[in-house]
Amino acid sequence: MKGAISPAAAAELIDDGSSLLIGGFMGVGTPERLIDALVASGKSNLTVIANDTAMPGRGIGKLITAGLVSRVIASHIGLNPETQSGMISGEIDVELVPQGTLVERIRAAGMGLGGVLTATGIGTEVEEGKQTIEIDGQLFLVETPIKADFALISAWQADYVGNLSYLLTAHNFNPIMALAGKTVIAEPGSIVPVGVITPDAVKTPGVLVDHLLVRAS
Amino acid sequence: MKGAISPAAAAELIDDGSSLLIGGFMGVGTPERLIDALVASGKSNLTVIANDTAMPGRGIGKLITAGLVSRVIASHIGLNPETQSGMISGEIDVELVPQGTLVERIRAAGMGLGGVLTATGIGTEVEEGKQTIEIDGQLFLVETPIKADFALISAWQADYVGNLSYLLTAHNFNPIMALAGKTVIAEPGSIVPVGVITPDAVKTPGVLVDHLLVRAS
Amino acid sequence: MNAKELIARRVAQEIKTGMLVNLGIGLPSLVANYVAVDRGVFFQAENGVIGLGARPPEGMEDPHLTDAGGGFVSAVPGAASIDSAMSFGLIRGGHLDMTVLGGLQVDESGHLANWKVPGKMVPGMGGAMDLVSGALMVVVAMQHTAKGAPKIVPECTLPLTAVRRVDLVVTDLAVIEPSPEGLILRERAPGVSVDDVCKATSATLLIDGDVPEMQLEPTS
Amino acid sequence: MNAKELIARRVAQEIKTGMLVNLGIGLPSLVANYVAVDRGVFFQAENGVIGLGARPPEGMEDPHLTDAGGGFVSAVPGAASIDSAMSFGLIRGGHLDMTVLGGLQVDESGHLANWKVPGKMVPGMGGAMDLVSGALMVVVAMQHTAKGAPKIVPECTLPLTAVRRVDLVVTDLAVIEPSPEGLILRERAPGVSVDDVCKATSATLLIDGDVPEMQLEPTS
Repeated sequence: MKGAISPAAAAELIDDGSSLLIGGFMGVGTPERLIDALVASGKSNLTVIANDTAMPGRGIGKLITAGLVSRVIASHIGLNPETQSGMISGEIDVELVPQGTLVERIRAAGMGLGGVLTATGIGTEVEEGKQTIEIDGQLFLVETPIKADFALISAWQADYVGNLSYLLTAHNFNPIMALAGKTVIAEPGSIVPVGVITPDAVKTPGVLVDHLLVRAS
Repeated sequence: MKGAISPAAAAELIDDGSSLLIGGFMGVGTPERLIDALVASGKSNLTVIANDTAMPGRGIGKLITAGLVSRVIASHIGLNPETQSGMISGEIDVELVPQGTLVERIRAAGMGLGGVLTATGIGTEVEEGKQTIEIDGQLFLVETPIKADFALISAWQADYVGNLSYLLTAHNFNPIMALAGKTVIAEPGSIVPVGVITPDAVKTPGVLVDHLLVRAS
Repeated sequence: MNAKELIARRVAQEIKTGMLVNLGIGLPSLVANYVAVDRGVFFQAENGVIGLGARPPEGMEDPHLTDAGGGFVSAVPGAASIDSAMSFGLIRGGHLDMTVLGGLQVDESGHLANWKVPGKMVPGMGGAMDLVSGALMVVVAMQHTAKGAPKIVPECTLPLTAVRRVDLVVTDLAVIEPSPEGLILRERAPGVSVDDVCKATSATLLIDGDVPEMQLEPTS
Repeated sequence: MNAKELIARRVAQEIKTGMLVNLGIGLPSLVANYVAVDRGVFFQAENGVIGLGARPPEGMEDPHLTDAGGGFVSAVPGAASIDSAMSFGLIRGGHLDMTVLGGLQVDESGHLANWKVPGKMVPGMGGAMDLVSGALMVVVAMQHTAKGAPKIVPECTLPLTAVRRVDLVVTDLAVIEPSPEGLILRERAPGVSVDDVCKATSATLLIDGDVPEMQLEPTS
């Protein structure tokens, strides 16, 4: 960690066509300033991996509205009609993944597992094209890791070495995604001296974080 | 949660032949009073699943010395010559599991996964008798869940509804094992009113905990 | 009492002291209104809290604490923050005592469809597939019909949410228990006859003797 | 300088600013003594802390903070507590820049054996298999021979820890780099000749030109 960077500088790191893990759940716990900077920079052909695409005007919804996203991997797009219409028109390639499976696939990538076995999705459309395996007479889907070029994380506090803490339901996918981006950029609500976040309160160790965003002015 | 129970009452819940997940790492973060009560009650034929068997006179080492354990699943028994001699003489059936695989197998049981895929152990003795699977050209072991009748957990603080927090390296296997025991018994250092452990500081939600041990007198 | 309140009150009766319960967004979320606070029930919001509470006092809403629909909520004393991995670990791992979800269709096998209408509406499954696969008890709370068309059908025509048989279906007309033998009509709504229920249902309902009327406890 | 100090000081040179490093118990743990605090290196104790520090002042030891060998340690400012799942997630997931482990044997394929001597000693693999499989750089720090017998051998006769080729072997006699072509002799210890190294090694060593002597930085 060599000092925090501006949202614009963070957006500069991200090339067209990159894959992005983006934290948040219906816009809660989403790095909004990073997303605004991406919209301003006009990146294109992005792959977004997230629980959902929020709604127009909020969080990931802004990336959808701006037409920067060509591929979405998410569990739910129901509150964003633009994602749905993009899916139906074929402009956005959408892969729907059960929420519990999505978070485990991201975790598997971040934690170096070859995949996980889950019964979720067995006997449904989710099973299509996937390997199954029998363990003690029960059938499971083999769900493979999902990693990305970048993880864009929202946190409550960061300290000078990049340790992160989260607040209430703004945890959601953030601590897991912080494991699985080749480059991890975190947007904290505040940046505090080392020691303010106690070792037991750290949810994402700073060794995982490549860049912090400067505090909002 | 209907009030905390004594170590002796907790030991009474555990039948001969039970399988026990026991938290701790070389005796650090191990529920010592629960173990003392088990030794006093003379339970037999126990299966212990733990990172290690500590050393004679400490933590799980006391169960080994007392001859209560017929089976051990652990990653390391190097500091307990009694476990090693029991293994060699055939009195104790020891299954050695790589530490990272052990914690993931316990987590898989607790989190309802059918197993996880790991490259750890490929090409070694650990591979013997296990299913392998190829994902994108790489070979992985299929590691199956390990659950138990009881999880015996050491925590730093508990509150009146059973929420638990842990301290520094005394976390180790405890938060994961709390997910995977049919009955979960926690031995906290102190029991505090609801609210003292803030929602963000809870590492094990109280809904997972069946019994708390009374505070040491 | 309107249909939604009736359903929510009847579902609330299934919730026992000390349970961990997940309520879906929409109609199911109303169930919490009819569960007394002193029953020690913890509600899970799958987006990240155990101990979901009512909407906070005006002006005290915080965007860091919402339900799975994004609405402002509070947390009860003893609440715990959880990330999405822990949240779904609890769901899949058999730690969630009950989930209450909405439905598009339920069929004679007790299968639920609630996440997709091909060509029309593809909201996604969100957490529904994990919830139906993993919760110890799955309750479907829904209107009995949609624009007059039966939602309880011989076999789901919409994509399934899971192949697990749900445990109970509560509608504005009836309480139905899926079983290995088929759909058992357990109760009828106040003022509704068995014949009324059957007419609004395209699936076969198993009827064993007298079907009692729902007994709704007075709200506290 | 004794053999252990020599090895530890040479290994310390491999550690770059900002790295996350795991040190095994025993000899490898000595490496931390030769890494300047201001280099921003974080040491991981696999039992649960990132930011392992030196032994605390007398009387301030706490059983809630130990290293993987159970010895009392402190934590540096900016340390983070991690549970075993996170600890090994970091190890397997490619987040650990370097691990330094002891060894019983290393062979010409660069394979390490360090967890079992069949019939004699079965300590178990602990975290070693995950560390060797997952760390970005694996350094073996060990005495060149055991009671005069070579530990660097044509092919391991002891059970392997992993089939991953380790990156560097540092002994009291030499620095050896396993490569697809075999074991390359990179450096020799001060006052030790190439011939001395070869005599103490039963594996074939690849020698390309002049083999320099280890250059040990002065300790700070």
